[in-house]
Amino acid sequence: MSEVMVNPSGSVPPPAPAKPVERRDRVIIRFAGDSGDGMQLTGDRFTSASAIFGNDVATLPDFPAEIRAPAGTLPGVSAFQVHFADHDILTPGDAPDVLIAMNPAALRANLKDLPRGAEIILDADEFTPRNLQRVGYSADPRADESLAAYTVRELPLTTLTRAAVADSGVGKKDAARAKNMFALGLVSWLYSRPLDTTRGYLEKKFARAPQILAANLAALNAGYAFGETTEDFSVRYEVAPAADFPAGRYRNISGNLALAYGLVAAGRGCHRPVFLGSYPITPASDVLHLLAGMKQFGVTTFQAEDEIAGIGAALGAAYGGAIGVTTTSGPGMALKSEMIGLAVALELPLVIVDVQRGGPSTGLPTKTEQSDLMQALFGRNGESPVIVIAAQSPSDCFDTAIEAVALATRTRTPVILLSDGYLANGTEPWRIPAVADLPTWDPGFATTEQWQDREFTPYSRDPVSLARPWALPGTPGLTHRIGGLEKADVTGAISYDPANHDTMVRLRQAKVDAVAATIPPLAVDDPDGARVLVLGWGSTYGPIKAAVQAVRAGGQSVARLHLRHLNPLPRDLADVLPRYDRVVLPEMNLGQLATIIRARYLVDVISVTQVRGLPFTSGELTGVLKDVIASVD
Amino acid sequence: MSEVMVNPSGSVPPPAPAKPVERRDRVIIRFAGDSGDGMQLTGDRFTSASAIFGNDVATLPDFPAEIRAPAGTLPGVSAFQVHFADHDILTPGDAPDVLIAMNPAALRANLKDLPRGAEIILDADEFTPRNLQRVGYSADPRADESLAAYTVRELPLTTLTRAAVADSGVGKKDAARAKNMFALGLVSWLYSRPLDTTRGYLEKKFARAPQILAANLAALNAGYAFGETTEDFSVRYEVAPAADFPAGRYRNISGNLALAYGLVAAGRGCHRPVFLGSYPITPASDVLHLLAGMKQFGVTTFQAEDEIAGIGAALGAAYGGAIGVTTTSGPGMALKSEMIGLAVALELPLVIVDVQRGGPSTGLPTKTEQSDLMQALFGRNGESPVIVIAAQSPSDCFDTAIEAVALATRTRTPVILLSDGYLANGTEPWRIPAVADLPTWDPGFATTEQWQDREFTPYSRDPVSLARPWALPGTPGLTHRIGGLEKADVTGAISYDPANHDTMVRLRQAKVDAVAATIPPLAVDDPDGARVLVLGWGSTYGPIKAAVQAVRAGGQSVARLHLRHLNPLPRDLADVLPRYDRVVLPEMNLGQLATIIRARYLVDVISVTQVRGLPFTSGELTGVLKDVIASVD
Amino acid sequence: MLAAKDFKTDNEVRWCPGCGDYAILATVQSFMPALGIPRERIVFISGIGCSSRFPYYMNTYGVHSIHGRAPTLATGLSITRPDLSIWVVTGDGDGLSIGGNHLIHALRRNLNITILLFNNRIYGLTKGQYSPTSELGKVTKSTPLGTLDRPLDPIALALGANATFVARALDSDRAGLTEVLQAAAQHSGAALVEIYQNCNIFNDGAFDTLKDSTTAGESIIPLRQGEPIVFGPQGSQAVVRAADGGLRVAETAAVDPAEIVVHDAHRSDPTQAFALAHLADPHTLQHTPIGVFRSISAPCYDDLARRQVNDAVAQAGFPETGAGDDAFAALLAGRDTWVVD
Amino acid sequence: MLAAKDFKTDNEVRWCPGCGDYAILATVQSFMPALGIPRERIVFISGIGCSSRFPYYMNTYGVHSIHGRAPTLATGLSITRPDLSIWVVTGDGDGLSIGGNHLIHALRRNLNITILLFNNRIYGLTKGQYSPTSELGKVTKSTPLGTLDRPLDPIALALGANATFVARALDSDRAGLTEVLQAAAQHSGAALVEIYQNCNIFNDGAFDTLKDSTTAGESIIPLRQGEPIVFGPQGSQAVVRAADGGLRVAETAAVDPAEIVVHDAHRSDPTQAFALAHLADPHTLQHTPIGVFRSISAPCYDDLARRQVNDAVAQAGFPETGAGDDAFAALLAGRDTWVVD
Ligand SMILES: Cc1ncc(C[n+]2csc(CCOP(=O)(O)OP(=O)(O)O)c2C)c(N)n1
Ligand SMILES: Cc1ncc(C[n+]2csc(CCOP(=O)(O)OP(=O)(O)O)c2C)c(N)n1
Ligand code: SF4
Ligand code: SF4
Ligand SMILES: [Mg+2]
Ligand SMILES: [Mg+2]
Repeated sequence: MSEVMVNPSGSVPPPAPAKPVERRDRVIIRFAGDSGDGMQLTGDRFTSASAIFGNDVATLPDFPAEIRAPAGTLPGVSAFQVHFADHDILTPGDAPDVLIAMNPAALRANLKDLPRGAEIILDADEFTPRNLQRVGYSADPRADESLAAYTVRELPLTTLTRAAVADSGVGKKDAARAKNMFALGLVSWLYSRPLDTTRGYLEKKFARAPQILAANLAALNAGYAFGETTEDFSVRYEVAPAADFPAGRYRNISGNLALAYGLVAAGRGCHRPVFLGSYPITPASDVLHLLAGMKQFGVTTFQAEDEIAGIGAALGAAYGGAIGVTTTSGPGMALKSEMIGLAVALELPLVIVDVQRGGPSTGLPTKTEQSDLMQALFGRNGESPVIVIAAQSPSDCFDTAIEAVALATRTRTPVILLSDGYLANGTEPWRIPAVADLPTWDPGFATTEQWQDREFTPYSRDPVSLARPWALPGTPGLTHRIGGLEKADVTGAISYDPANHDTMVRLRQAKVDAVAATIPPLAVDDPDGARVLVLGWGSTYGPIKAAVQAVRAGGQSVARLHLRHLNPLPRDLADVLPRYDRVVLPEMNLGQLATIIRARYLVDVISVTQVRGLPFTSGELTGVLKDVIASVD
Repeated sequence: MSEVMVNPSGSVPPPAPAKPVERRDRVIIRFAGDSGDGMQLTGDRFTSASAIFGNDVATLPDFPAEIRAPAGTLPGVSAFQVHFADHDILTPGDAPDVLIAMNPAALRANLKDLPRGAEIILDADEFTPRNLQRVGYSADPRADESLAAYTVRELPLTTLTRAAVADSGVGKKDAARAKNMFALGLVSWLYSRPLDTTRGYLEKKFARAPQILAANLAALNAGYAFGETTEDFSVRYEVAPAADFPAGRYRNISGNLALAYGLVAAGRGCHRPVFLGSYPITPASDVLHLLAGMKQFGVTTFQAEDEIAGIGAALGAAYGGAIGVTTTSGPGMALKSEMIGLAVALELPLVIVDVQRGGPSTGLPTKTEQSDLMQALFGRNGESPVIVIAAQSPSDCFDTAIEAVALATRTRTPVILLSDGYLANGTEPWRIPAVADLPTWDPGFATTEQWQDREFTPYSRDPVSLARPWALPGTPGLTHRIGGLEKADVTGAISYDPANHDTMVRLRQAKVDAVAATIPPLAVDDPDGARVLVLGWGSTYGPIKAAVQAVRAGGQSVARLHLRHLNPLPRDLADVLPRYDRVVLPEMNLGQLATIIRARYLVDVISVTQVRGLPFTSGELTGVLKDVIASVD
Repeated sequence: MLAAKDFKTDNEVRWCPGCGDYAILATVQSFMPALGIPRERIVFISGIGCSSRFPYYMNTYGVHSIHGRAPTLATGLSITRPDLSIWVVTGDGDGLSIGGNHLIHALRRNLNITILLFNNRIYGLTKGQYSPTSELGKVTKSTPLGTLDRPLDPIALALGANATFVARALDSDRAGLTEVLQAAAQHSGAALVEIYQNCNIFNDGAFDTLKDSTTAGESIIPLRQGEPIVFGPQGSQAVVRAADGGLRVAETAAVDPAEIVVHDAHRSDPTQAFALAHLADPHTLQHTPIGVFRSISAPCYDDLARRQVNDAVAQAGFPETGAGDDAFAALLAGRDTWVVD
Repeated sequence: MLAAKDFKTDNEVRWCPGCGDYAILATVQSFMPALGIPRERIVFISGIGCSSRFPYYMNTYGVHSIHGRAPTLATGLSITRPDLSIWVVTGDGDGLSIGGNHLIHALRRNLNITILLFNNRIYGLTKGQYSPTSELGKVTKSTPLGTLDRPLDPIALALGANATFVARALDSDRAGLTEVLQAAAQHSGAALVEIYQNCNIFNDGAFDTLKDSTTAGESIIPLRQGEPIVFGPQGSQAVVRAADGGLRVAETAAVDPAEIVVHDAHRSDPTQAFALAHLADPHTLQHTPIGVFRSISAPCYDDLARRQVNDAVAQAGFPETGAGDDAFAALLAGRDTWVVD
């Protein structure tokens, strides 16, 4: 361990680095520590700085299901991976180039993901015999061969931080808690990241706690200075801003935030208030929290007594003419089944957001999965078709939310929007749309005038969309009764007539199928006439696209198609699929969309599945694609 | 109208009929009247008499969703169709040969189902202008050409009954209420049915109301005598006992009753008490009612506060070592989704009975449908495989119930048993099994002894079935904790490990798939190497088999295969399907099993669907099969 | 001015002849004009059950939803549509068995809705199973040897959930029911009205004690705001405070008139209303209070929720004018942005 | 003889350091040996929430079920397994929000189970949303401008549902909690024990008033069977009956000792227990009664259910001996049979 000089002042680090700078086109860093170590914040700040610097970024937070698992234990490890690059990237990266391990637990939990040659920065202060033993290390891994394959930087982070913040006046505990900022400063130096956005962030956050602010700023600066000064680091790196972004103003955004924004935009789009009826559940709760803070945009949020009440209230609000939305995750989705069925029978617009997580049952609440597709399609009694669409990236949640509301209001049919834990919490840069460019439409309520010459028939239909009239209570002349019993075609009166039931079942299906006619033509990404098509949906977008790029970079051809519309499927899919010798379909489930595609098109889809609660790595997909390509050659 | 002599005495009708007797091989009678007219009872008694007489019988009750719709209205019509024959029949018949219409509503509601030449017996007393107008007859159908295609017998049934029961001492209202017995007596004469079982039945039922008994007996006898005497009927018919029944003691049985018996037999089979946790819902409620009356066989029934509590209690009981069962229908099934997911995660035996009805939502509560298959397979969050089996006929519910319990206890996995409204209420003769021949098995609980040398691992597995140990609370040494979070393989401890999750998801799937190895080889009914296979599941068994017989009777070949196991599918299905040029799959839904078969085997199944809330007629299926056969010729 | 007949629909009423639901329907229809609200601004929302068919027979807006969940739809509607008069119709099974949780939460939130709970102490629509209000030991289709569950009293439960308006009425008592409906409709917040309703098919005569003129007087304790609680022939019986603070019934003649409890539904402590509820014998219906048990004023969830939103909207201006688009643009941009040219 | 440590499991306890759940766990573990029941005959069943992780830490049988549904599993188990001691652990969200209906029905059925409801007035596991017991106006993640729902009081709700045993205790008060656990365990039938529990991450200090030695004396009203209800320093405060029959707090010195209400949890009328529950101010926790509010004896659903079955079995003899096979054969045959040879 080298002696170091710490610069505890809040001054800006020397602008011209004294050490040589090497260029990298992309870097993957994983911050890992105790749940209480602030790793999510650290990662988030590093990401922001990188994004503002102009890199493309993608992130993967990975935190325990416990609120605060006991310090220093394996289950208590919280990690945040950020991938930043000078070019368009699509995933948070397969394997970290650098691991920041704030304690032995963080090292142990993450080591298996590190490729040989990776760099490890660890807090040596935490490698006490007790801590090591707590996570099952019988011997200090630093002492044996365990870490031989890596470049290890052992730094007394806690000691260094304490020293750095000594003057700030905070107590011992708060001093130690600033060590994430020391680490952030150090890594910022190492990758030539600016510190100013983080400083601004801290100033705002701790505006009312000047001592803690001082400590955090001191730690941040000290970390930066430490990098510059210590002999541990002989070189620093630089990742140039990405050039391939379309012009515009950007921000970094998570899927849940984009979803919340999208719902607000949709309410604005059709001039209706948004009503969210929801019950907290990981990883969907943040949408509730975020929308609860957007009341100024006419959004009402209602935390219901359970999931059924949440969707019931949303349906009641939709009946009254609001944009009724409910948000949940898998188990909550199961509880909503019966009410979704009612919405199908009532033929009212309703948006159901399922932020999927690992299942079955309570499963893996904080992990990601795509395993609710079948539930979304079929999880109700009777023939109960709904529209199902899926977002493909964090920022895409914005557009998908708008589309979900538009489809629901136009067809007067429930729409299920599938997101997942990875999209919800992962982030990426987003080109902020101009508000004036956002879509607007008319919800087209039934009016007294339209019906003044004839009896109102709540189950008559638009000839093209097959949508029924949406007649709001309060509209004179249109009083009517609807319910979950089968209804007579056109009049909506209760009907037990056999032929009518058959007609109505097929009409509801036809109405959903008719949406296919409104889906834009598929844009297959196939620059050079490949023989293998890789098909995807939802959050596999990034890993698949990255794998396709890797395959192409290797000189091979592969086509790519990502589906947003899962029910109904796009009409031209029937034309696309037969063009290829092989269709590969990676999913984070046991092959749910593959089942649908096989059934529908009788194509012998190669279903590639993993259910690890984590996104595919682009590396594994690259391997799979290469194998399939080889098999057709 | 002829003058008639009514014989009000309780004496047996003349044994040797004075009128000529014609032979018929099969007859279909539909009794139709007001909900309050006792048509279900009348039909049931006629069926019993026919069955005891030795005919094969099949029945289709069809009653309104309302408890008592206002008398004389179309929605208030209750009907009961019985098909009886001198040979093996499979359905309640496509179209009635005879309609007994107790009022204009019954006539109007049922006329459309009558083939030309059918006989109509109607209560002329009820054809008042007011009653006619009430059901929308602007003119008396007896007066215009409406009934020209039929043989109509207009009888003053009410008057005749009143006269017949005049001496019994009952009031006017009770007198008129006996007219169903008059009609039964008349039809019994017409088809040469014995009256004694009905007499016995009435004597038991009205043991404590001697006047009502007298009235009913008088009406019954009078109806019989009336047939013999009146000139309206010049001929009577006879349907000989069926010869093609295997030897044994028989009874008539409905699906719900057979299901209840099957559950009792299963409890006996593995020497465990049966616990039913249920919430009333049509058409499943009778299983609850029936089992509530079988406490002497160690059965406990618990009417819960809702469907979730019903299945939750069943799961709790299963955890404690009872045979946990829950019964419901579509909407209740939707509510149980989340708890089924827990049972999947806990890996405990549980039997979930879904007596399907018309959907979506509340749908058509009293009608039949097969539209919950997808919900059974996929209606839960995450990858949540369960075993799914379906009963094919009323009496088959007995065997299916036993198999469901056996599979659940052996695999420690939830089993969904699909029945439907048609099976539940329909009846057929059942060869009563000898109790000694019923299967028995050992539930194989984990014991202290088995584990005395090692730590108990609740998620270790049987190498063949992959079932985990079923360790009951109360067993010393095996204390353990289970739950809905993902569990570590073998130990069952909570595990968030990615690779473990993937392993466990696949293990649960493999365990269910492993059941396929225990399914007996498929018995395809294909006597002469047909090119077309008709595949079925559930209650389409009867109509399909009848259609196949009709096709073969017409000299054409068609193969038939009926599936009981829907998840997993039998292994040899993969061999069977490719042998045929065409596979036809009729379903009372929009093609749910067809989707699965297509996905699994990439066979271009011809999906034949109807969603009318009624079984297929064998006639329509015969037509479909002939068309398909023609297309391959 | 509307009349009762204006609230009738073309739908044929499909309850069993003689069902108590008819009487309730007639009373509600004849009460409706007094509301002074146009038909199109009235909404009836129900669950599933015989009682829940009610909306089909009201010429207003109506939703026949799913079993037990009517209060949830009413919640969303009441929060977003203050211009409507929202009525929930439920049964003892719908509202207290499967839907018990939604009921208590709607009550504690004090939403602007009126809940009519038709209590026939049986499941009618599913043909005669017992319900949470069925008396102990009742023999029904699902309990051939008698029920084992101690019944719930909807009044006591509602008070336990801190409901602001709780009342009870009888299907056949048109005047009394109308009075209670009136009070419930005037109440700001959630009102629960339990209506004893005869199911003449599966539980006939369940409330005969309260209807038969020879027994009604001694069985019913009429609750009249501000009046001493006396009942029976010539007010021969009275409700007085027991030594232990509870309530008991005594001969009016035998007690000091000052001891007779004066009914006050407006007191904020629900204890007295709770005590009144417990005077009734669930088995014999002896001493069943009829009328308004509790009626207090408290803020309504929906009013407060709208106020939060409206205040926020007023500050930001969105979206009717379009003026909020700047604010929305600022929201979308958030804190950290960068520009790519 | 078992000791507290025998009830510890190998599972690492994963609550936040400082969480009140630790104290409850320690108390329960040390209380368990007093039950005198072997570990394998004890079952803990929970729903979902921080509190619901409890079973993992008890070396007994245990099920961590799904959100709000623990009472349903306990119901099936208690009916079929009278030999077990069944404990339900739930939270204010799990037990009163999503699971409110199962809770009231389990209580009214009076099943032989003990329900521990950890009330931290917040959703812990999902990171800080308000719960049905959160005080009005509370700012949480889902209510940035404050909650609008009037809170539920689990004690009042349970009494409204006719619960036979209702008590309240404090996480940090080992002796008091132990005493209440003891009473609950001895109670035949369903016992609800509300335990105020500090969530030091999302609702820290929620019960400090009741714990801080400077305020506890004046805030807590200890309930002791058969004793006059006095509290505060030297019993300076007392609970007396108000003129209107309700309860109020008075200076002990200023009232006639005979006026002071004597606590009797055994009275069959729940009114007094209900009145006690309403002494507490939900916002400030002033005058919070702690101890057993109600404890009455009533038949238990599960006992009655088993009796119905056992009586029927005893008459018919089935299935252990096989003697019942004749009866079963008769059942299968029914009334109308015929023979085909
Ligand atoms: C989810 C669900 N479960 C069960 C049913 C069946 N069901 C319909 S109404 C009803 C009970 C009705 O009782 P109640 O609410 O008292 O109404 P009543 O018919 O007595 O007026 C039941 C169990 C259903 N329709 N949906
Ligand atoms: C069906 C379902 N809905 C929602 C959730 C998410 N969830 C888990 S625990 C919880 C609330 C926990 O609150 P509480 O019962 O008070 O327990 P605490 O964590 O405070 O101990 C919620 C909403 C879930 N797991 N399942
Ligand atoms: S079953 Fe009972 S409650 Fe239902 S309509 Fe008939 S009488 Fe009324
Ligand atoms: S979040 Fe709160 S309740 Fe949950 S473990 Fe942490 S301190 Fe305890
Ligand atoms: Mg009822
Ligand atoms: Mg809580």
